[in-house]
Amino acid sequence: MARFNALSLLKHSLTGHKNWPEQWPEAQPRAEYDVVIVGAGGHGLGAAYYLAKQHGITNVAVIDKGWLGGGNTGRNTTIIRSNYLYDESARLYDHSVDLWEDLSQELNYNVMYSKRGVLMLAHTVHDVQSFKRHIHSNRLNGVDNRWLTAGECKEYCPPLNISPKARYPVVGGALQERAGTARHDAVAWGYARAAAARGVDIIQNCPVTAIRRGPDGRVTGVDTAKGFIRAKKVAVSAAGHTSVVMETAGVRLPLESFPLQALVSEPVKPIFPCVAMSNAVHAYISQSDKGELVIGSGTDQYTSYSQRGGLPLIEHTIAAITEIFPIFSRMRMLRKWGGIVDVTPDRSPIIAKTPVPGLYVNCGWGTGGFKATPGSAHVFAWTIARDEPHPINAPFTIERFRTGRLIDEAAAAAVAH
Amino acid sequence: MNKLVSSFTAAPLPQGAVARVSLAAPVARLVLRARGDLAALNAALGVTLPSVVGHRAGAGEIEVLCLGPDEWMLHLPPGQVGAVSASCAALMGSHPHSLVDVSGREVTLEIDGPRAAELLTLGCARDVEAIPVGQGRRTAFDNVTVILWRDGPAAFRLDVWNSFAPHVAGLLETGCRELAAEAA
Amino acid sequence: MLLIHCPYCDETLPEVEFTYAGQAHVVRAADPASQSDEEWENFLYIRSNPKGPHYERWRHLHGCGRFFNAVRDTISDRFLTTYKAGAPRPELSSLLGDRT
Amino acid sequence: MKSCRVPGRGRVDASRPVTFTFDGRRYGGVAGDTVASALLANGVHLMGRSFKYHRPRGPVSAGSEEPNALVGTRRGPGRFEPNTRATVQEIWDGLEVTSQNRFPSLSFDLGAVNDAGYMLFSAGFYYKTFMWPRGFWDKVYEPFIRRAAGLGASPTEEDPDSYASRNLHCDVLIVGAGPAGLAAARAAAVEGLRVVLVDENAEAGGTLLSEPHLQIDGRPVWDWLASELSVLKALGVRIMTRTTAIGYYHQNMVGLVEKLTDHLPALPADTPRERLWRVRAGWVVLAQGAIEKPLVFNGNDRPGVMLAGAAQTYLNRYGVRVGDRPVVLTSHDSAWFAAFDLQGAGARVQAIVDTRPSVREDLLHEARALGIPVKLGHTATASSGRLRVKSLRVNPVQGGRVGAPVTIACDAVLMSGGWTPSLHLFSHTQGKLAWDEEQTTFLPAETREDCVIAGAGRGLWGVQAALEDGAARGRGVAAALGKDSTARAPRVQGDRTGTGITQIELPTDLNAGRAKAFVDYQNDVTAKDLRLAVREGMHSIEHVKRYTTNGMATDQGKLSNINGLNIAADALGRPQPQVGLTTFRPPYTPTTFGALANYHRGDHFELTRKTPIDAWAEAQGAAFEPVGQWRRAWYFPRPGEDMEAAVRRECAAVRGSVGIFDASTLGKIEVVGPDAVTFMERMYTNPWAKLGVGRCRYGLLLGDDGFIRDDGVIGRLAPDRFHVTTTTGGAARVLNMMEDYLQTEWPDLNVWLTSTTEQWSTVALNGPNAAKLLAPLVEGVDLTEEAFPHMSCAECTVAGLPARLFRVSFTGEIGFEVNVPSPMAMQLWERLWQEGQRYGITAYGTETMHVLRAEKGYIIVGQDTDGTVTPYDAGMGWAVGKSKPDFVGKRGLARPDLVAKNRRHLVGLLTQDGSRLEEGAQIVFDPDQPIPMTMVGHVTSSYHSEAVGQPIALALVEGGQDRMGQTVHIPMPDRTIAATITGTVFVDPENTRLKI
Ligand SMILES: Cc1cc2nc3c(=O)[nH]c(=O)nc-3n(C[C@H](O)[C@H](O)[C@H](O)COP(=O)(O)OP(=O)(O)OC[C@H]3O[C@@H](n4cnc5c(N)ncnc54)[C@H](O)[C@@H]3O)c2cc1C
Ligand SMILES: NC(=O)c1ccc[n+]([C@@H]2O[C@H](COP(=O)([O-])OP(=O)(O)OC[C@H]3O[C@@H](n4cnc5c(N)ncnc54)[C@H](O)[C@@H]3O)[C@@H](O)[C@H]2O)c1
Ligand SMILES: Cc1cc2nc3c(=O)[nH]c(=O)nc-3n(C[C@H](O)[C@H](O)[C@H](O)COP(=O)(O)O)c2cc1C
Ligand SMILES: [Zn+2]
Repeated sequence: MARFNALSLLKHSLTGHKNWPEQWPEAQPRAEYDVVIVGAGGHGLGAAYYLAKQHGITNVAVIDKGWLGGGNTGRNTTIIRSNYLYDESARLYDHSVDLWEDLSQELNYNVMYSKRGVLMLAHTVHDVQSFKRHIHSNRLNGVDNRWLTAGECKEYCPPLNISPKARYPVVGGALQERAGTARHDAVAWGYARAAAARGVDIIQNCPVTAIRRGPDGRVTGVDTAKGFIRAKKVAVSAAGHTSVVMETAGVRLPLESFPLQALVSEPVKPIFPCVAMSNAVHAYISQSDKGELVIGSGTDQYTSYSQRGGLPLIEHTIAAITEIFPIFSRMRMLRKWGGIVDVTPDRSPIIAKTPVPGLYVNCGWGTGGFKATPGSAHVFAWTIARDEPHPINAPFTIERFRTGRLIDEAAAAAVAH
Repeated sequence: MNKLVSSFTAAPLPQGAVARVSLAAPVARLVLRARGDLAALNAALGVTLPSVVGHRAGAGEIEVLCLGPDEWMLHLPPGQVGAVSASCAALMGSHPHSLVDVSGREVTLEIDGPRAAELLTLGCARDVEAIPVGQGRRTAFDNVTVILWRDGPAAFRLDVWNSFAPHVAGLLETGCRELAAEAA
Repeated sequence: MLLIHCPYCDETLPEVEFTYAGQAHVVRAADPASQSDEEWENFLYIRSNPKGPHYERWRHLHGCGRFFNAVRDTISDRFLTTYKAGAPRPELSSLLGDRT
Repeated sequence: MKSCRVPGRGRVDASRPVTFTFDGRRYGGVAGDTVASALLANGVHLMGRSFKYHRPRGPVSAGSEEPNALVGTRRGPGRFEPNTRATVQEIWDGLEVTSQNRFPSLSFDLGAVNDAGYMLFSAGFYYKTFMWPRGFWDKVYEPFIRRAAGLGASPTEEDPDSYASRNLHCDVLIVGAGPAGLAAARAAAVEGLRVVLVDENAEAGGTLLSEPHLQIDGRPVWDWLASELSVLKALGVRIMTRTTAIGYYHQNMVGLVEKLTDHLPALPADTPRERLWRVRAGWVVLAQGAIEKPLVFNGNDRPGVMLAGAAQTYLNRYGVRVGDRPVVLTSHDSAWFAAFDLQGAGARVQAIVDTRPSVREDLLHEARALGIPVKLGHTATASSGRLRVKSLRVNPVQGGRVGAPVTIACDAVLMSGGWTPSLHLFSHTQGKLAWDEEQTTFLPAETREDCVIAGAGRGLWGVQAALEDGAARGRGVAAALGKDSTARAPRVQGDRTGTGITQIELPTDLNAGRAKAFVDYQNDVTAKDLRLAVREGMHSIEHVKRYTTNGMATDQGKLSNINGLNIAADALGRPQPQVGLTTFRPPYTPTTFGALANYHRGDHFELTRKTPIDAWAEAQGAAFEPVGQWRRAWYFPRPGEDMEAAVRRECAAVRGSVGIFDASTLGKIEVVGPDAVTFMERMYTNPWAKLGVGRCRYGLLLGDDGFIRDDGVIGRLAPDRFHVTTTTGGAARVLNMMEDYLQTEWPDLNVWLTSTTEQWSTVALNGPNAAKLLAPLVEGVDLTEEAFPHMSCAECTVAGLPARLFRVSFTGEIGFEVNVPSPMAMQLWERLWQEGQRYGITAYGTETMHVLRAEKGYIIVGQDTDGTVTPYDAGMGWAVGKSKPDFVGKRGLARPDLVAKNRRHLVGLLTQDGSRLEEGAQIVFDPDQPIPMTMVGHVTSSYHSEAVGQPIALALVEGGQDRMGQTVHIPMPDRTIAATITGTVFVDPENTRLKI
């Protein structure tokens, strides 16, 4: 892998950038792999990278129906944080944040992890109770998260309206300083490049149409638009499409797929220093390094694979943003888009073996799996390689829905992203 | 925005040349639920319950709107509630139904003027013009459930629960002012 | 914003009058006590989530208040049909027409 | 100042001068001008700076597709907006315009050093660097990158303007009022079809406004246009100008934004700045026209280089000659007409440079006749001029070889690379595109929506063709709606049609690797960047877009997408249809947040529900708290009291004498019918069959997963009638859940549900004197322990008002809830208040209610439970009817984890040092363990208790019910607090105080 650094950039600029190598080759499928990963999002590409790097398994293909990173990895609002309530979640997401810290160097690709702080706004007594519960739990779990008064919130995030007369007055907030954002596309590209450099095949524009199983029930490979590909193990991280893919192996999951919309404003000079989230009104906002305000919305009410989304939801999201940040009323929306997110009943992911031998699944990230990309990919690779979960993902089983042992972050606090 | 808080004192409402909003006089309201053969209930009420959602019927001072396949809203003079309730109650054994007095639950706003229908488009996503005169619908006005009665081409009534009325009236007031400015 | 035909009101109306109510024809067993943990898990959580025609429920919340069933294509979001609760589940072939 | 206004040309009103400022300097324009046309009329081309390299830029277009001429506009305090397209903003007296993304000034900008470092800042350069030294990212690199962000500056003040919205239903919506749209409107406006015609421009007409030489039906085009518009109005067509169709949503819902005041010198009263229209149309006709493509060559971005069609529009519509000595550079016939028009308006066109080796004879003929030099088979390889183009370097191309250059001095370059249909809204429908090899462009193909495309939007050339196509589409749509339309298109004279070829970057004799041939002007994406992206493995057009940011600027690729595609396809060696376009998404042009939020601001952002007592509480100075949509009186501070003091006093008053509380927000559902009891048995955990008429019972509602969802007291008013109460926040949810089970699972039950939340307002009286106060006012019930014991209910008269009286207590004191019809609630309240004076009656709020109930161990669903708590966890196994065959949640409760040992149980906590715990604080058994600690629960409720004499708390603790008396620890940041586990009832466990 050709190194990326300032010197190489300078060197190439002298030759008109004519000699940069491809970041990943356009691979065609081979007949057989040790592991086939379905879905070249951050999670799938990351798992391939860690399989190769940490488990020495390099005969791996990552197969995507479209272009790599074109799923939710390429369309999310990039909020990264780990201040989750339950021990299981805190461990998983904090593991991920640990990996984020060094990801650019690890991959030799600047993913621009920006620790600008995530501020979650409290508007009611109930919010305060819930956020304090998170803060105390995080502290005892070694996860940073602290309480700010309304005044401190304003100081941290000057565009904030903290008038007590607001319909949803800000009464305080929970701040995780090491939280922030990253360049979403760079995460997919960085993992793809680093995985490809270790021998992983990345096969794009190749929908997986079925998972095949042998007479003993074990997976034997995948049917794809480019033919059958034999595989000793198949790992699915197809986000919104997971149910569709898993159904072909006879595995039914507790998932529903919903459209989730996001939007950006026209770019402006730096005005918004952090990430702010208000679950009470469903508004998530940060400013990208290019200058757009990046704004997240809620899911549409019905399941869908259409990536289209409705206007009323956008109206509501924008109303929420202008309610909390009234100075943005004259800003303009530049573009809105949608992704398809797979949601579990407890809003926590599944990273696990399945009842089918040789078949693994990483799904159910709903509206908030970008932040988990490195951590989840890392433990998923472990699970695939060793055929047993890493201690961090051991609680995120499929069985929990049968026993009732949910990891119900949603019920605990109605917190998204 | 505090105007209609207790909802029962007629507050000044917008009076524009093109659309007006006013508070209707109090009326008794009963929600009737029943299914199957309605003949006995019709007889007890003295009015034939319409069976198509959105259709209305009236007899004497009773006005009925069919809200759902087994649901009707009755408007009647407050003095008649006792008698109507009693005659229905007598049928409970033979004709199971539910009659609930909700007279105090909501208020009625009257909306008229040449651009009354357009005023309603501020909050109604459905095609208001398409509701035939003499019919009514339960619908949503800016996400608030309301019952909309169409009394004439440019005359409507809107039943709104008390606590939602200030919001609805506030939007209508804004709309009246906008329409007046547009017409000017 | 979708347009939805309410089979009770017999009108096609904007989505804002309706609420989505999940997959249809998920039957709650007559005798839940007889259900295994797996069966109860299926009832509570396991959903078909298809890409394509989906049997689902809606409620005409701001209208007649009825829950009803629908078949909607989750790729296009188009409704193939809506029908009253309790009505038999329409065959897909009858909805999609002859595609040969 | 130099004037480039051409007398007698254009539709602007020369007799109405308008003055505005640009970067503080005053300029004159005339009514009808945009900022761009007015500045151009003053000879000013330099209007902006590009994003990355800060290159000086002028307008390249005359419409909403403009990427370069973005400015800030201001109208006094609070009314500033960045990134306004100068080509769209109309001028008015006093408008303040400022340039952006420059320091210290537009003509001298320090940021332009980036331009010098051009070779370093190649596509995606930031992914390759800024990684070392490791610690520099946070401190040095990122702050540096972030400072470079953005174009204009964000507004910093609250917006004083208002915004509006309406819904609109029509049979036919036509987007675009050019010839195609006008003709479609005429054809569709038959037999009462409701037709709406919208155009983003200040006036309808589209291209017709730029083609004054035409004759239609024998009349000068503008006369025809005026009369056609009045005919359409007379036919009932709703014509909306300054109205942009921003997005095409499901099932023919189209969002429009109408600009109402941005063009006015004075703001009219009661008029919103913008209005969002949600249009639902039976059919949609997209007649959006086509957008001209720039040519991609080294130096194609200097001020003065603009689209030929734009120059024509500036001349013919605004009466402005954009250059005295223009060069026309084209690969398409249409630019020749621009050359002719400018020449005819007094310009001296220096040359028409066409990349094609041959062109139509009539064009050559006319050029010759007008004395315009022509260079066929030429390329452009460079331009010069810093703040305005000074010359164009052109070379002949023969057999693919670029010959010797000549330099043509000029003051404008008018370019055309051909046209591309406006596919944006069509693409929003997820409609399929088809590649048209002849025009080398995508054309609209299939869509699932009821939508047709007319005119230039589907690749048709010429006004006649547009009119005919519009009329045909209009007739088709009318036919689809069951109407017969016979409208025919009028005849056009003087129509100028043309063809052309598509170019990728123009061939050059210079080092292509160093060329600044821009594809996306605003984002400074060059052809070289696109090729680099492909070379680096970005083989999907979506990757190319994201790696280079091509098409991601505020024009959303209107000018750059098709050029970008052609270049990428060339680099990939694949045909364009295999490469494909990136997705167009809403909005069509950037849309203000204000319009999208419209009415939902301030009080209307989310409505606030208030009870009939609310005004009284407000008058008393109550503090309020939001609960769901409601606002409730939180506490009633007296002068000088803080919350704690007020609550302490209110608590004492209730326990000491009597308190009055507004409980009107409680949800209420009337359950009526012969099967009412069966229904209640199935919904709630509790048994109901044996509950006598006139009695009430606490009910617990679970989900089918076994977890607590809601609770409330339920009274049986008659064998077949229950008065159910729910939590304030749960009312709608519970009713929905009940309807769901009733309609879906048990449709055979003869029972009906009616919400009576707002029928009844509820006034609660609690305290040892409650019965004494109330008894004299009650008729029909004897308020004695024997006749009306705790948990009784009755219909009666209170203070002369019809009432439903419940004897219940959420405080542990003798308690009554008096329900009266809402209109009478204030009357009741005032009477009780007056009668209560002799007992020192005290109004209390939700906080006191919370304290008093916690002292009795009553839970608040949502505070002491959180969606993971079962009745057994909450210590309420007593409320579960174990012998019932089924109820909602029964099976769920039997799942393995819900019957597991060591679940978290609700218990009481008393701190050993008497300090008050913080709600949400976490609990551990072993305080000395390292982090991460093993947590075993958390504090759910915590208050100072006047009655207990120390703070009390409720908490969920692992196995808590088996740990009575044990010590747990609550580690806080500064210290660890020890607490003893107790039962949940802190006051009067025997309930002696409930007795009258
Ligand atoms: C609008 C939006 C905002 C969000 N905001 C945030 C946020 O702020 N913070 C956060 O942490 N998370 C956020 N998320 C969630 C986050 O984006 C996802 O959880 C995460 O990116 C999932 O990554 P993934 O790799 O699992 O899935 P994806 O990136 O979606 O990758 C799955 C891949 O599988 C491929 N695939 C599917 N089916 C097949 C098939 N049959 N054959 C082959 N390939 C297939 C898809 O093409 C896709 O590329 C947001 C999501 C959206 C949509
Ligand atoms: N086929 C071609 O490539 C081509 C190229 C250039 C010009 N033309 C000429 O264009 C004319 C065709 O007329 P036409 O009616 O098809 O197009 P037109 O350009 O005359 O009219 C389209 C109108 O739609 C408006 N519009 C576009 N998007 C909009 C939106 N989202 N919301 C509101 N308004 C919007 C435009 O501002 C314009 O006023 C003929 O004169 C033809 O010669 C054709
Ligand atoms: C964090 C983030 C920032 C974005 N910024 C821009 C932007 O500045 N301009 C733009 O046109 N699109 C921007 N997009 C949106 C993408 O163009 C695109 O809409 C998104 O990746 C979804 O892909 P699709 O619209 O092609 O389906 C951004 C997306 C994300 C996730
Ligand atoms: Zn209905």
